[in-house]
Amino acid sequence: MNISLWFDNEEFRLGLNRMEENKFQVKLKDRTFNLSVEFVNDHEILLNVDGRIHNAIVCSNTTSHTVFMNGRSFKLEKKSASQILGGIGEKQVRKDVKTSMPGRIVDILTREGENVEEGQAVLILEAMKMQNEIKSPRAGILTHLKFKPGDLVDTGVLLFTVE
Amino acid sequence: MNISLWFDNEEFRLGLNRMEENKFQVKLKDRTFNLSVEFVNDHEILLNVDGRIHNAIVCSNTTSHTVFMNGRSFKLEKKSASQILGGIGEKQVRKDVKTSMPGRIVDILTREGENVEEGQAVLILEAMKMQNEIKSPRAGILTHLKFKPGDLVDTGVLLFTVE
Amino acid sequence: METFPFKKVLIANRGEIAVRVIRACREMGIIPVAVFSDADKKALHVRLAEEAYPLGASSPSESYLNIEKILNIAKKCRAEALHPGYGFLAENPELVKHCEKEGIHFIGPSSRVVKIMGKKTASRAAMLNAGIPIVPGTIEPLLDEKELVYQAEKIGFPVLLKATSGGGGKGLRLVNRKSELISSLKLVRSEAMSSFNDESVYMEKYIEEPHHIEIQILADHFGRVIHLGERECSIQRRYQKVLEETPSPFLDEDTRQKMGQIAVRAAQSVEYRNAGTVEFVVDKNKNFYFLEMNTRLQVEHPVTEMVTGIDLVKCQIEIAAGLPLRCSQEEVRPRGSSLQCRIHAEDPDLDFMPSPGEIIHLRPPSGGLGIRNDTGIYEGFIVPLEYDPLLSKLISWGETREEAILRMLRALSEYQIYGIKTTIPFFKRILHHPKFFKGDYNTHFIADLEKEMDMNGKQDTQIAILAAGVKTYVDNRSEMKQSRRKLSQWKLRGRSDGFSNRF
Amino acid sequence: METFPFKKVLIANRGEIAVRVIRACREMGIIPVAVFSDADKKALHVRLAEEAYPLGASSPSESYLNIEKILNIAKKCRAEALHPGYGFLAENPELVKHCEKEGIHFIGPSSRVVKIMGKKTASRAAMLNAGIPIVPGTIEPLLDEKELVYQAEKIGFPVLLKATSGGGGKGLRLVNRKSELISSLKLVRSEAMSSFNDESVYMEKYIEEPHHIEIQILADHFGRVIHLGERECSIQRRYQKVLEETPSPFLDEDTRQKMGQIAVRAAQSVEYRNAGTVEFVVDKNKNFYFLEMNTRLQVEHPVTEMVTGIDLVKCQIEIAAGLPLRCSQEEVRPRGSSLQCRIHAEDPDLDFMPSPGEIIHLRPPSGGLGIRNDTGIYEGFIVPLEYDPLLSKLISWGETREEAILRMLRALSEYQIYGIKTTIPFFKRILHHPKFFKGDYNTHFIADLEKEMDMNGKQDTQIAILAAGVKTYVDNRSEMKQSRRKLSQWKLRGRSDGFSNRF
Repeated sequence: MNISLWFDNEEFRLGLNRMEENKFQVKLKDRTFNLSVEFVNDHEILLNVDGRIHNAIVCSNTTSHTVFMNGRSFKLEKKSASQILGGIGEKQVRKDVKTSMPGRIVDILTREGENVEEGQAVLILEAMKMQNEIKSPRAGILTHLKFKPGDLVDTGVLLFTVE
Repeated sequence: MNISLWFDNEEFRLGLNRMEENKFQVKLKDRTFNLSVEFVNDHEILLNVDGRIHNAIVCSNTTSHTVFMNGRSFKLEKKSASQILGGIGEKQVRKDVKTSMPGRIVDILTREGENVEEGQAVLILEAMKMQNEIKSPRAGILTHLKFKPGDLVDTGVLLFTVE
Repeated sequence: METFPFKKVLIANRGEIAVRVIRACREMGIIPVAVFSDADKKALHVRLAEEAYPLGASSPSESYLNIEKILNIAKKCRAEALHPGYGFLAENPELVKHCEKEGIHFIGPSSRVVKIMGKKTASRAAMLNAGIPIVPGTIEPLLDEKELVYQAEKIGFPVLLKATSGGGGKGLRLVNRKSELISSLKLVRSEAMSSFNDESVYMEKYIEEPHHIEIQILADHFGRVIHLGERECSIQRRYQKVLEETPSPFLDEDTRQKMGQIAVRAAQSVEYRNAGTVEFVVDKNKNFYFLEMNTRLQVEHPVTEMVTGIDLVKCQIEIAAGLPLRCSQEEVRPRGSSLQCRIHAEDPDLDFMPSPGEIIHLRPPSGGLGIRNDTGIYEGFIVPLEYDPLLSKLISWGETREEAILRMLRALSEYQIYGIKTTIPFFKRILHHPKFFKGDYNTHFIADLEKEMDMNGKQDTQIAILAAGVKTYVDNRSEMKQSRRKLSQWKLRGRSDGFSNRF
Repeated sequence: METFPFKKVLIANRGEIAVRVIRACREMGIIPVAVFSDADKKALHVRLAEEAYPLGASSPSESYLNIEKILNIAKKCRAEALHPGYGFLAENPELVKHCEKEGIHFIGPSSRVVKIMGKKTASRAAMLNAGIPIVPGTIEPLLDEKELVYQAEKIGFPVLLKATSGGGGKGLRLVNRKSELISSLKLVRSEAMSSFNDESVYMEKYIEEPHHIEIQILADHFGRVIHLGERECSIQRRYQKVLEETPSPFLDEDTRQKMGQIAVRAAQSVEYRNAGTVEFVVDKNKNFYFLEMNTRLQVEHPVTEMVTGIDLVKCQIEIAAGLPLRCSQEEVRPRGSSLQCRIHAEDPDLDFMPSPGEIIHLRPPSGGLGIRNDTGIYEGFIVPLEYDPLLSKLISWGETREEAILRMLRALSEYQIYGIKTTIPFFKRILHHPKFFKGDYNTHFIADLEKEMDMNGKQDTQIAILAAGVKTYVDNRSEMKQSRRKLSQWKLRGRSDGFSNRF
């Protein structure tokens, strides 16, 4: 079985062969790995790669796997970003800034339509008792800033755009 | 809603009223309890009984609930033993001894057809590296002993009967 | 098992510290009573308490900061004493006053002392009077922008702007030049208002290459005060403590003793009682200056417990009950070395953005000698957005500092908190850093570290891809099985339908 | 971080002790290598190791007792040293000989010493020669039933029959009268054969109201031997240790010192090296007699670690690598009190029948000062039938014995291991018992306790019924919802069928 996974916009092609119930041979780039695999439960996997032990939690949905390992998480897309965008692969000419957490807008430091520098603070978002400055990811014109101080925002909400 | 549960062959009748999403009033014997109930997951329940906190795990199947609490387990039958036996409720005149764990028969100390005393060792079962003497639960005649030393036995298997 | 003066103690807090106090109560035969907000209905501190009562809505002001609600519960359940933990109302003189009025023992000092030490300006003035060295700066809060500029130029840049009621690294700004003064003041005032409901701000000289070192003290009702050694708290990120250790690899024995004696004198000068902490800033020449006194338990108290063997929460409760101190200064004999990592729900790869949410998988480290994990979470718990991001405190002890560090690294390597982002990988970076290992650091350590490339975790990518690959394989196979099952069900139904058609 | 003489250590064991050794290796920068049987493919010691290799079938003889398989793996993965844990091959002189031949460092004493101490009769003879007091009894194994009867009558009843190669409470029988002698001998021989592959048995005088107290020693390659105080192991059930503590509430300082010195002399007399334990039986007048020497780590080693701060596993590895002892006798300064509960997969309400199976829910206690949990399990793990029933060792430390007991009770009250039966409720009974609390007990304590009614847990029945009642209510409601959903699906299908009929 051949599959492709994308990590950080890079494609990784895997060739998987099941040798025994719990043994796989996997080709990844130029290397071949011999894996023993034990599923502790649906999502908890104990991998033995040529004798070396790795504990991984793999949470999957239709578009991606999130692998938790050694205190970190790795998001592996089942399709590339360009496939997700419908194969257009257009260059992004504007930059949306979205919330990565729910929170409360404490202050707006820059107005819509103004020029901003890269790294310039645009607004202050409070969550878990900390105030975080949300900065512009690039130089440009600030647009789509529709909030006012005191507004509550959810995860993944568009805060503003820099065009 | 009225239900009955059996514990140690005693019937407990409960009258349950749901007052709010997470609040119940439960009548049990002469007492009325006001419960706040939080389900941590399907089987993990946090009960607040008049301010007192109890953590319970309730694993259910079609015939019983097993409640784990404070290091112990309580098996509550949904039907009484006599109901389970088809309502006959006959007095047990013989006593079956079954395994409560898988193991290996090490030695047979008494032969079929012999008289045994209450507490007399009938056979030795080894499990988890310990040898356990399996004793007769009552005085009588030993029957249905079909094993020989070296046999492996599973959980719930009839070891012998004392009639 | 003698009965203790208190039968019941209400814990006016949440999270790991509420759990910590509940455990101490249980070990003393005291009934621990928890309170909880809506977001905390299933929180660990509720589950481990013996009694628990709701506070209502999740926002702090309607729950853990609501003095009236908390005192009503205390009266209703007949708690003889109240433990405030840290944060929330722990240094609120109003709560203490109300307790004093209602005859509930507040596990802490008198309202008078809480009030003096709660205002940084008042405490600086008090210490100045008692002959304790303080950091150069304003004694009174800044009046206006004019005074701001005047004082800054008088003291000399860089200066620190500090909220008078501040603490825990909130309401604090370093200002390097005049042009940043006014915007910084606004920011500090706003944060101070929202965190402490008090927008007054004062100014301190900024000490270069500073160490942040504090002394733990214990003081009883009989005027006896002892100190339990220091905690090195210089590993800070944006003025928030990240990792603490004892003993400090920077201090010498002479300075340590002097600081201990000064801390005792500071406590005596205000007739302090309770566990308490005197914080100092220490410059590169080991000159030390009083910064503030915390009139409560510190987040980092466990490292002192690990080396002294003394349970500080139990001591607090005993002191509040009017018992004399357990031991004398001579009987305090620290052994070995201890570290604490504050594991936060924050994403170290994304500028430490808060990361609330459900913990889908939790395997805390345990076992072996010298590992302790003070936690407020469990698998399945949803870390609320409303409160601070501290998930757990991982503490290690070793015969030597090296052993404590290596033990901590071992424990971190076992620690699995998945579903949300945590600072565990960041601690591995700190502990692996040669400068940290040598004990050669000051409060700039983290800022310098963040400039370095983080190469950790890169080597795991390949294994993660292999794991996801195998998962895809297995998922596909079980999907195939399912479709096959569906197919056969469909066939079966088709057949039974066929039957029914015949009749 | 200097590099250690060993880069890789193979751990020839499983369960909590394999996990314990893995952790020590990681803290020393050594690569821990696990081995595992089929039943242990997903065991915790495999998951925490850095490398792991299969041994094959689950039966001990084909896996953890198989010297050839284990040594082949050690050679293949290039482990420089082998840690045997306790049990299995830990006291097998054949393994040690093979290691010596292959140039693999055995983390333990020489094969000569293992052999002497492995046979109880040989060790008694050696100690007799060295002038160490031993329990009256036979020096040689019993030849036949005739000698059995002769010796028993000579020594006087009651007597103990003991397997020459015995240990861990296996192969041991108390005989009170002549009529029981022959059947007891058969039973001991059978157990000895199956557990140790050696059916020889000897006899000892049974000491009345005995205490079982042991001394921990450390001995290096340079002839230096120190002792680390005692462990009181009198809380036994059928000759198996159940709960251990240090210091012993029974010993006085004078006897403690004498026993320590005798233990050191015993070790020196055989040129011992490694951590080791000299076990004594102590009568009610505090006369003590050598029982046996264990040439390995003990299950109960953690209580000594808790009071001394010394990591015994690291010491073992250092000694095996040829390093001198970390500290001198004077530097060993025990502090406070420590207890250990051996949590077994056994049903205390059903005569301690083994209870293997799946752990469906696990919440170990953690946090607070002085709690340690050395465990070999996790949620979802299936406890195998093939190996011993030890799930975890819960260890507490306190400034005083009372504090250690109350802490243990607190931790036990938090500990949830569900799905299988465990001995947790039994430990609550022990610790709550006034005689235990006073420290007034000997090896008969458990047998006496089992005669008393167990009233614990009765008061929980009512709450359990309430919980099950609520669960029934909620289950019914969700079933109703499901049937409603099914009904509506049926309706929908009916309608779509209707549609298709039209076409």
